Amino acid sequence: MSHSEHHTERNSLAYSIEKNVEVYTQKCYQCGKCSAGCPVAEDMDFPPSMIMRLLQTEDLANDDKILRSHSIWLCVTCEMCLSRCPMEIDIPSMMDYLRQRSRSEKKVNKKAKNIIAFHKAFLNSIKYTGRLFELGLILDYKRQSLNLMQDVALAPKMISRGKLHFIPFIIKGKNQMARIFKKTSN
Amino acid sequence: MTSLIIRAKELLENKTVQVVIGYEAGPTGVARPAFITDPAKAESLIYDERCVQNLAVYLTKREVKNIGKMAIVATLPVMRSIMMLISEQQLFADNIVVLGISADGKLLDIADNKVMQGYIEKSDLSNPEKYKGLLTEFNKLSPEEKFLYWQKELSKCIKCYACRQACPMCYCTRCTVEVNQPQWIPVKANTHGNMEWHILRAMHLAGRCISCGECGRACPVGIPCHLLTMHLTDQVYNYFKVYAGTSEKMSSVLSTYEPNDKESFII
Amino acid sequence: MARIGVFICHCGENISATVDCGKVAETIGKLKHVAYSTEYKYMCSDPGQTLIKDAIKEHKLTGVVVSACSPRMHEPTFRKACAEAGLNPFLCEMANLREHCSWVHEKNELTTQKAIDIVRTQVEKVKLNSALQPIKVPVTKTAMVIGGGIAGIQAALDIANTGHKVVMIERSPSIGGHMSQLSETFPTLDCSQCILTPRMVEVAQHPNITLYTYAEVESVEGFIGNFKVKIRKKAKSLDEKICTGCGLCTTKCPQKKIPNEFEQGMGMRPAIYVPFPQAVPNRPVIDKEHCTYYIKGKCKICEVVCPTKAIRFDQPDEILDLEIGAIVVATGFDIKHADFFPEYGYGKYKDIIDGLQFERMASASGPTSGEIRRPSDGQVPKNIVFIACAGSRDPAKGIAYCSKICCMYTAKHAMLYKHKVHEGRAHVFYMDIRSGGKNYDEFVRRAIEEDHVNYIRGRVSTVFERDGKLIVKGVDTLLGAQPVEIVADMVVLATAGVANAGAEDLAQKLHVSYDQHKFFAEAHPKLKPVETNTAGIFLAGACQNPKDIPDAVSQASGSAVKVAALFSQDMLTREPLVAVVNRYAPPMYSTCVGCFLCQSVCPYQAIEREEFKNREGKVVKTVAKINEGLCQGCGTCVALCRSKSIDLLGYSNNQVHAEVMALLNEY
Amino acid sequence: MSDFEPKVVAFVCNWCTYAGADLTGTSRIKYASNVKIIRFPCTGRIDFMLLLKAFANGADGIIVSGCHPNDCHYTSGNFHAKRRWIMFKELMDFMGVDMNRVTFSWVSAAEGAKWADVVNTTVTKIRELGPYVSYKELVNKSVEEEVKND
Amino acid sequence: MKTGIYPGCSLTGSARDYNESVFAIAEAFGLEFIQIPDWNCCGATAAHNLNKELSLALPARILAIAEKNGLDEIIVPCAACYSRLVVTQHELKKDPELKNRICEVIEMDYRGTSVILNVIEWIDKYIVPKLEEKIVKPFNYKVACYYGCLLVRPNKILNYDRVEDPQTLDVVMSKLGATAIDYPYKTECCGAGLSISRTDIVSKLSGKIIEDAEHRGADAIVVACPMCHSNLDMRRPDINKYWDTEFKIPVIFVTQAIGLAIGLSPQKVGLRRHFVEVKIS
Repeated sequence: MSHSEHHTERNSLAYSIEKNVEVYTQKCYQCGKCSAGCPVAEDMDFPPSMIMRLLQTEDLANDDKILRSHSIWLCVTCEMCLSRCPMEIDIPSMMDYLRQRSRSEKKVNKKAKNIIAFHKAFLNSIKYTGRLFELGLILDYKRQSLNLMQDVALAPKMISRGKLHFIPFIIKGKNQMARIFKKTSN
Repeated sequence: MTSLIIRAKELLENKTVQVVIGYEAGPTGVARPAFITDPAKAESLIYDERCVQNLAVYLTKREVKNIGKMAIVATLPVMRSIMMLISEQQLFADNIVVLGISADGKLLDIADNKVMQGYIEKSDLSNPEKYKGLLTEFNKLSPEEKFLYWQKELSKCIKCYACRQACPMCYCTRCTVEVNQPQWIPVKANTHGNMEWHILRAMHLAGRCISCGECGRACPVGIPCHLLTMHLTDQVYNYFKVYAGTSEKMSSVLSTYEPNDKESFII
Repeated sequence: MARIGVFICHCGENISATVDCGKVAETIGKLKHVAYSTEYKYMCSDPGQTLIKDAIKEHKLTGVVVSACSPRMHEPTFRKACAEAGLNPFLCEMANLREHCSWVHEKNELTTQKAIDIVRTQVEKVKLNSALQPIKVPVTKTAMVIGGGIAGIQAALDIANTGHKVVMIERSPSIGGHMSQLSETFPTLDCSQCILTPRMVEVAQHPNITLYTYAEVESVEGFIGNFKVKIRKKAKSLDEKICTGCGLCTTKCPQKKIPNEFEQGMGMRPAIYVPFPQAVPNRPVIDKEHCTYYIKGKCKICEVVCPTKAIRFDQPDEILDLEIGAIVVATGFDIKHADFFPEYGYGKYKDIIDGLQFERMASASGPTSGEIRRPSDGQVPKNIVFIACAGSRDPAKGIAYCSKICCMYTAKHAMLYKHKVHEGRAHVFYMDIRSGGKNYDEFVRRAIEEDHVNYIRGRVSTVFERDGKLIVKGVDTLLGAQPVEIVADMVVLATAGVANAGAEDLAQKLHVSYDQHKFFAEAHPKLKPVETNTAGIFLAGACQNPKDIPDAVSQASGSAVKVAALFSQDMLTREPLVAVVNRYAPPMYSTCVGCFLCQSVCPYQAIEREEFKNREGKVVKTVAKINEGLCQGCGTCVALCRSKSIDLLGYSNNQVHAEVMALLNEY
Repeated sequence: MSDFEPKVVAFVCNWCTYAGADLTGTSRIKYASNVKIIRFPCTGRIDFMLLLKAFANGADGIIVSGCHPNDCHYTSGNFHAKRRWIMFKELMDFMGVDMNRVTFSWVSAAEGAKWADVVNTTVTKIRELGPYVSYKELVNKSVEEEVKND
Repeated sequence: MKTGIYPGCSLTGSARDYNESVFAIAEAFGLEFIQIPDWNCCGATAAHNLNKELSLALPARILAIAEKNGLDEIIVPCAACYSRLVVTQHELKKDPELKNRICEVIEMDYRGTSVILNVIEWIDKYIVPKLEEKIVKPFNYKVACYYGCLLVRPNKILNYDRVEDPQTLDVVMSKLGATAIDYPYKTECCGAGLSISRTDIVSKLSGKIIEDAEHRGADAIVVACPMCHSNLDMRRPDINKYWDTEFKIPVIFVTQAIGLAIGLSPQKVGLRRHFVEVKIS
């Protein structure tokens, strides 16, 4: 509660992170343990500890860098950073928030388009049927990402092993599902 | 509120508690406190906009405590009162079941005090909206106007101490007003003595008041004495960034300190 | 009926030059209950004091106001005079007419009027004074030092050298503490044993020091100057008077596979053992937990081989009752071990060791005779990683503080390694280098510049074993968190310094406060770093917080001076100006309602709980109670108490109220 | 108002301000004689009710003074006092009691000159403000009320 | 005690092998459970990446249905679903107001009374006590137990096993006769949700996990999560291409290992559906 009062930049990303997910970026003392344990750090433009540092500056230009970064979309929410952080900073929850902000501010990194396409396709799939329809997911993802050739070798093998259905299963509560999606859409 | 009745009944039936403190409709339809000990009578419990009294005041009353373990219908001020009473060792955490009521009047599932603490911490703990404007307006008055205002208001005080009786935090068995060595507060009502009493009361509630406004509601002559404690609640937050009644371990503002407490008037 | 005597002092001309003393005496003399009022040139002189004494007797005075200089100057003088005349000294008050009136104002009516007001106020106060008995306590001039590490040794020697008796209690079989385990010390790299051993011997031989090793504090009661301490002398199963310390028993003991505590588990010892060759006293003890005889009832080989027949299997623990005047707590610290770190393998990798294990390894008398060798296979590590801040500054692990000594000893370790393994590579993962201290930073720079220790800024995320090597995964935060992976032969963790096991227990026995990490708390962080909040108990060394040898020794000498100052007095007198919580007959017991908010304002933990029970033994009321031995009389609780159930003797509510009334109203 | 002599009461702690005022004396620094001191062991001992009693009994001004933060003889009494004064001052301001008449200060045992300064500043200010008429009227009115009610 | 099962989407599709083995051993041990009626997808990574409220509402609906059907405990074989369900239960318990809001969204009452079990907890509770007498073919292999992320993290909420170097799966495997090797990659991430969108990263991360297990001489990697399985098994061709090698180590579910040990056929526990041939049976 009282932490917020000290922010000089009320419109900084750090401030809204604190308000929305109760993650206090100033707690980070840059030991780098999160980056050292992060499985995707080497593919990131800013490893987690660098994201923390950028946030600490409360500089709007740096905030912008974060929201436009590839890093926030590469984070796989494996929670390793949180489990080893000496300051118990909930980086995974913060990443969830940053992704949502990045989308709402339309700052999504171009390289992340496939990742988002996949997430969207995933949610689309369950929105109408209630359960994941894997074939539908793959097709929808290909449509959204335009990666038409991806995994063409995989499907026949899956089919031969009985791992891919052709018809989606639709749950009885599908209208209810639609309402859940609608009510949570903001 | 059926969910409340079901829960109250359940608690009484399985003997988790011996009494449920809640509200019921009196003969004229006005809500009054109810002390339900018989599960069959749980039906009479109500909760709606008529139910405004801070029931926590009964938690320290010997007659109620003696019945056994208590459950209490608890709006936010009641929950905060409970936290204060536990922190001041007037109530044992395991002697109370909280039937929490949310701001929009729904039964909350308060499994334990930790959950209650989480709920309180997430709630708006500042003074109730309806008093905020009044306080702001009042603060705009000149010192002279304020002094005259309170003189006029306090001249009405008849020293009935209803404000004290209604307050869940005023649980002392002997109040300062009953001390006569020295006579801190004159026995008889007079404007200056009344003012001394209300200053004393407000100071004793500084950092302990949970903004229920019960004192003002209880006053038979309509003195807005709750503004005094509520103003201090604002100031406690302003200076120390705390609100009373947020955890069962909190110590009150005037019995703790931070070395870097800020003020601007000490030379 | 009160009969007050008022004595106006001229203080030569110091007062009378600006205050009309005659008028003051006359005006005051007319006040109700003032039985005698007079003036005199020097009240503090012998004749002046005699004047007071005579008046007390002659006018049967029940209270005295000496109107003179500041009470901070002569209050003891006049109270003593009153006592000599048979009046309770606490029925004497002083009105400050000199510092607060005559010296600071011009000569005029107002100044005299102010003097009258000041005196009148004290008259009204003293009417409400009550006869109090000063708390007088004798001083037992024997100190107890708990803990025989370097801090305890220093404190004990310093106190003993002032001519006072010292009892030293050490839990383990030998004194010496952690310092005796160290190889070399920073920043000079001199041998730890070489500088410590002479001090240990001095303790053993000092005529004023009684040493009890293998002993622990059982209980402590009493207060400053008068502690009553029970010591448990654990049975060593040995008659120390006839044992010559020949060591034959230790070589013949068939049980030889007990992890050696002194070697931090890197060596073995028998069940009857001397912890290390330089131990003081150099006598063995039998470790009953591991001794075959105590476990199975058979063996007794040591008894058979002992040339002086000193073994005593049936020796019981002994409880000693000691009278102690002052206590120095020097129980030291401990460190976290490798098993504290999940991410570094919970201690399952043999080649991940802690700092103390490295010290033993580097020590010429250690298990490897000073060679750095991997515990797993005895190979000399070619690539070694030191991890600083292992556990320290890690709130997630419950240790938020900096352990202070690790930066320095890590630099030392890396240096010692490089001195011993010239071709080896030493890496240090650190977050900050904290090297404040004389020649400290220069020392760290030497490690980096001359010994080419590779310092990497970042914390290690994980260490695991692969192909007999340790894979250390970290980042270099100075290179934008670039991943760093080192294939190491050995990893040394600079683990957090923590309070000793049993510190909390001891603190509770001693009734001294301790912090959340179980380190003992000093009375004032700046001005009383050696004192505890309990009068007569002092701190030395790392039991207060992790500290290095020079700091521990300095503090030990400081605590010794405090003890010596206390022992320079024969009797301690304490003013009985303490708080009290009122008491009434049942069923009221007290007007205290038991909110205990007063507990958190009391700086001395002097407020206790008192429970009142009914005939069935059920607690019917719990109220506050002041421990007058601990209360220092600040009165903060008194002003806080809402029900006015606490009052302060000497500054009671009634008295201060009367003072305000008297100061503003002419009677 | 030239013949107005303000009545000022000072509530001070024994270890810092009382000793500081002693030093003022030893240094022979002159100050207004309107201030009279009441000694307490610690600012933590000072009951806010005493300030009200002082006004009620005719004080025109009040000084409350103790050890600087971190210098308290009892470690923390002044910190507690500080919180208490913050609250008290806010309440008094809210009720229109004139807090310009109350000086809060930290005066150490070494600050003899500061004590003289605190006193002189306060007395000058009270002289300007004049007698605390409105409070005295309130008290007089209250006495009458009681007489009337009897 | 009424026990329910929440299979989750992948067990009906890409992880049918897992599903078959769970049901096969349940049958063999005479264990009954009720499938939660009309269950929906838990939302997985996608939901909490894009929409926090949705990510709580979807699991809440599942839990509410379970509660309505009087299920005292719910077995969740999929570690990812397990994590979402437990986290949701935790968040809603912590914040009664949020709970009321979510109840509105899902149009159902929810009290959070059902106990959620992951597959190892289920095995520990119901199978381990009767295991010894049932084993006919001890599983005499060196195995690398791979837990993945979601079975142990966030540890403060799941409160299951220890966060580094967990042991529960190792213990189950050793009871089957296997030797669990010291394996530092137990809880390293396989790449999970990036499987389709960033196959390269998954190949790299999963490859490390496989490489270390092979290097340490394990005969098989044992998993308890369909996501991990699909990355380590189905993605093997991509992994081998990325690493330019031929990793051959099979990846089996703990339930399959149990099935084999008690004498069920490879067919029955779904081994034929694997991409990487399992030669060990």
